[in-house]
Amino acid sequence: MKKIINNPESVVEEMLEGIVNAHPEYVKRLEGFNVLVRADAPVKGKVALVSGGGSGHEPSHGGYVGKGMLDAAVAGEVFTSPTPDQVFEAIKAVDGGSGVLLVIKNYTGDVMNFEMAAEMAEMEGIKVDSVIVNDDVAVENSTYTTGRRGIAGTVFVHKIAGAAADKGLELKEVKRIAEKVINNVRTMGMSLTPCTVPAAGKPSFELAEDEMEVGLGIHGEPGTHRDKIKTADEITEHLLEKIFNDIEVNEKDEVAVMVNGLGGTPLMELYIVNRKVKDILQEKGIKVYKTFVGNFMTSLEMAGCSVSILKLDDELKELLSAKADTIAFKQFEE
Amino acid sequence: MKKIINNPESVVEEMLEGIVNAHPEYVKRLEGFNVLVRADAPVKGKVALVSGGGSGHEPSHGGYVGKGMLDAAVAGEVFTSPTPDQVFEAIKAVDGGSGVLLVIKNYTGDVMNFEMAAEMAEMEGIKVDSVIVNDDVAVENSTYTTGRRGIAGTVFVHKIAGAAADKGLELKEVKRIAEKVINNVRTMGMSLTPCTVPAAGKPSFELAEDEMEVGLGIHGEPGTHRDKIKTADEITEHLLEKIFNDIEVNEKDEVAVMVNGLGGTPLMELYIVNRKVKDILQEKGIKVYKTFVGNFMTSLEMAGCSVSILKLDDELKELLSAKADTIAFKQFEE
Amino acid sequence: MKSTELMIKIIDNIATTIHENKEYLTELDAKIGDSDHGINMDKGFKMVQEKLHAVKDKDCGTILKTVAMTLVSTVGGASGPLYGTAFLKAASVVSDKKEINKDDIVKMFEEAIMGIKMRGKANKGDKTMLDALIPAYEELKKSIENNETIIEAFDKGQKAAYEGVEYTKKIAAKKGRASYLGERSIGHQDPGATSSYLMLKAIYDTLKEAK
Amino acid sequence: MKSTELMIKIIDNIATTIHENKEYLTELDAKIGDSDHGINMDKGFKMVQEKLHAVKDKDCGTILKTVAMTLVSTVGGASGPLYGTAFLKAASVVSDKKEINKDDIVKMFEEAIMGIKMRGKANKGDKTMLDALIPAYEELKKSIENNETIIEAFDKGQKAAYEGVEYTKKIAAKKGRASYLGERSIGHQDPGATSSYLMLKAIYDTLKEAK
Ligand SMILES: Nc1ncnc2c1ncn2[C@@H]1O[C@H](COP(=O)(O)OP(=O)(O)O)[C@@H](O)[C@H]1O
Ligand SMILES: Nc1ncnc2c1ncn2[C@@H]1O[C@H](COP(=O)(O)OP(=O)(O)O)[C@@H](O)[C@H]1O
Ligand SMILES: [Mg+2]
Ligand SMILES: [Mg+2]
Ligand SMILES: [Mg+2]
Ligand SMILES: [Mg+2]
Repeated sequence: MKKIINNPESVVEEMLEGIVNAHPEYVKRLEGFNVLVRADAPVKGKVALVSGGGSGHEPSHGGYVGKGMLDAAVAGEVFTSPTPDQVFEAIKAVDGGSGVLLVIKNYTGDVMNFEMAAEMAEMEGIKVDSVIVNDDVAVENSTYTTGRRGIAGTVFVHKIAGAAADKGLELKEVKRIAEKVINNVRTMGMSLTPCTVPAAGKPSFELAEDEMEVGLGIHGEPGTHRDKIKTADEITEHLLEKIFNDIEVNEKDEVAVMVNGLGGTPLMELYIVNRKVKDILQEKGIKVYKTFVGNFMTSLEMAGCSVSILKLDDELKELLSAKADTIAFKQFEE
Repeated sequence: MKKIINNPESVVEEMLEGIVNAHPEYVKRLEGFNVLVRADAPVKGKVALVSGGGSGHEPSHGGYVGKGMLDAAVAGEVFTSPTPDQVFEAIKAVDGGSGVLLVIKNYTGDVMNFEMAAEMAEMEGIKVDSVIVNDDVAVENSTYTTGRRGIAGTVFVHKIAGAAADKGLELKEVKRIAEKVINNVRTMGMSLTPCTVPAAGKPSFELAEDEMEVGLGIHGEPGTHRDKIKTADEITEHLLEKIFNDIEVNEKDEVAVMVNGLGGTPLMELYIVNRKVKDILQEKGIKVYKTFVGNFMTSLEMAGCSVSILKLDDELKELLSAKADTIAFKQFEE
Repeated sequence: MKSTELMIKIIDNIATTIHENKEYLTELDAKIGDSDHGINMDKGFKMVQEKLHAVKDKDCGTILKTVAMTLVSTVGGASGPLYGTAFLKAASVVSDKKEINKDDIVKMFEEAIMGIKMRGKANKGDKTMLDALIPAYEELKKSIENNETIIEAFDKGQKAAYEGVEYTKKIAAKKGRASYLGERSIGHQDPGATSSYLMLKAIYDTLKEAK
Repeated sequence: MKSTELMIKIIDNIATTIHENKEYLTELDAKIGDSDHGINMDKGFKMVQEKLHAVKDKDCGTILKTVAMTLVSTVGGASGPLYGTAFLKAASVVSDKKEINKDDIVKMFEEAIMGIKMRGKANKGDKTMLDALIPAYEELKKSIENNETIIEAFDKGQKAAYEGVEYTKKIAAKKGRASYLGERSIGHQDPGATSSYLMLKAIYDTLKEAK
């Protein structure tokens, strides 16, 4: 295991210290908890957004705490969902009187821990609601299973629901908009290398020099299948095909695109993927409203990428274009 | 070689297409050249900044084209400096009548190719001047050698000289400020893994599972020495020690810090490094004015990091805090 | 032995059993999950063990609630809230009681399972801890209704749990992380069912020994 | 043979030589640089070769200027501007000339070296192409001053260049990418000096053959 760390047990603690040291103008830490909240929390009268999950997905989620996105991010151990007491503290710290929306990625652990926290908060009289992001088309959706996972599409939920809250909308409205994003976003990913959880010390799976893993989540778990490495264009075609099998996007529809790196892939390759995404969308007559290329939802040092497509309407377009000022996602108003 | 690419020969071309597709509101491409210029270039009356170099350092330099930073970025082949005709086109395209400043990283090839371009531009009556960034303390400085290399500190030059140009300062002033940054910035780096130039197809050097390479540049060239992997704290101590051996920073001085990832290192590790940077500076009584953590000047998928320290005065502080709106570096005014 | 004393002993033994099986549970999770079940559970029960001393003179409800809250706030993942909820629901049956009877035990077990179902929205056959716990509960209940001893009841219960663990090898996961593997999860035994079996076995062993 | 015709032949042969030594030059650069010298040079001279036909009826100055500009705009790195400048300076000596003499040759060589020095700010002993070119120039000049033939002059020149390449193995680099290695560059031969030697050797071979 080659990592620039001190001690596998303390990576989350030291990372959080490093984040707060670097960006005191954006975030502060809740003492004794692995929770980052906006430096100016709680924002009176605004619906607060709380998200989080296991660590190892940086800049998710701490990097999205700030104006126009999250009010708090709760950091679990690497790839392990945080416990309800941590989430509960986050909720209490950011509630500005207008209620709190939890943005949860669809993993059994995350869902249950966040829901328990919501119950605890409700017992204290805080208005809490939640949405569950499930954008990963690698996994089939069904009410009889755990359903699709939440991956990079979550960042669109943070951005757009964050803008809605920033606009002063009430909890019910912010939730409606978050759910609209969730219904309209789909993601599919692949990787060239596994990643190593510091505490485990060895890679989560093995891949031969000419192999790639397709349809995997963001926790180092194996994907839906293994394949010989293809060209960037072929990979992109496959990812988009899976997405369009799952969601109908028609000619003249407008979309936002996110080409997300998993942590170990150079930007150069992500842009090569984006080139093909644009080509394919153009062929289908789909209009690209906005494109995001970079490391938004990572799996430690995993090499690989995911492509997300978000179908837009006027409401989502306006909120997606709104100002955001966080550590890792900054956008000027248009 | 595990890469998401189509063809090693065409990575730069396809990357540039992907960048322009993704961010048409920021950059446009000079047809027939590997040059990205501001979407609104030339900006009349403003001193224009042109930088560039080999590709493979993304988001450098195309990612820094935009308001408050660069007017053009010239992209050579991977790790190969661009030719003078490319740089010349960039100069012509962005000159807004107030002259052009070239920001060159100190490599023999870059310096010579950019200087030839400057000569060509001067022959056409364009006012051109240049600065050479040499922040890498791994290499000893001397007028009898090539001197120190230019690495991550270059981004500070882009930011601060870019802000000076944006403020409407004249070429001489913008150059003076760029040189002040260069005189006050030092960087030292290390890596855990080599990187692979697509056209070469194999790693630039070999490192054992327990080894790291210290004092290396950003072109996959071997460093000044090899060592057993140390803890993040020990590594950080060593990097800062080399920096402070080269530049005097005293108690009460204010600095900007950049913890830069080389492309394959997760943000988590960069923040763990930053935690120690902050500790060491605090012990020395040095005040941190601003901290930047992320992938700013990379070496393809190399795992590793560099730390840069920039000594500040009031002028530099003001310019560093000024608004910037580029693809990869956005900052709201304070 | 007083009920509370026995309960403390049982929980202490559960913690020791989980610790001894930390690697084993983690390896099972590596096959179809994310290799942390043993690590998570051990972290939680280690903390439980540390807190036992402070509640040893309290009632059964308080003891179980302490276990529940400790698991909830240290285990994380899926198993933390599930086992936490189970202990919390069991606690609610015996709040303020220092002595408990057979009926309490059946009711506690029943409430625990209902808590897990409510929290995780899973059912028998989904390849989860419920595949060990539900058959165990049914056998234990039947045994007690037949007026057998508590020890006999838990012996039947733990044996049924073992069968349940074996059964999880034959089915595909529908809930939890293993469900992403779909059919590829067949052939592997469920880590959560295994930890449930180990806990029931520890209860049985403690009761037998304490007799 | 006319000077221009001979010049075209020489440049064509230089291009072929560089192409044959593409791997060799790149491997030398891998040791102390960034493994691209052969790739860069071959790319440039391939393009030169393509453009030769279009200028074959032009004067020597135009031919050399075309070579220069092609190298400058295709080679990149350090060697592109250096060799480009060298050919450009040589071209300035013979602009408009269709026939050139011995003195022109000495002057062209001298100007080329001055161009490289001006552009790269290096000198003899810095472990660069100059360590092949300067001794070659000195020997060639002496030979011509002694009224030896052009062929003899280039023979002595290429031999001196070869010695220069050997000498680069003994010294540490002070300029270019290899200088970052400091003392660690000792023991390796300089790729740029090697390509310079190969070019001089190609000139000599062509002259000898054309005689
Ligand atoms: N919805 C559910 N209902 C009941 N048990 C579940 C559910 N989801 C997962 N489990 C149990 O949890 C176990 C995994 O626990 P653990 O590895 O600690 O959590 P995680 O999957 O979050 O890493 C599974 O083996 C399974 O028995
Ligand atoms: N300042 C200089 N003056 C003269 N020759 C130089 C100088 N710097 C480098 N060289 C020559 O250039 C050669 C390297 O060329 P090349 O590999 O094509 O460029 P780069 O170093 O940019 O990759 C060196 O071997 C050396 O002979
Ligand atoms: Mg887990
Ligand atoms: Mg080079
Ligand atoms: Mg697990
Ligand atoms: Mg080279």
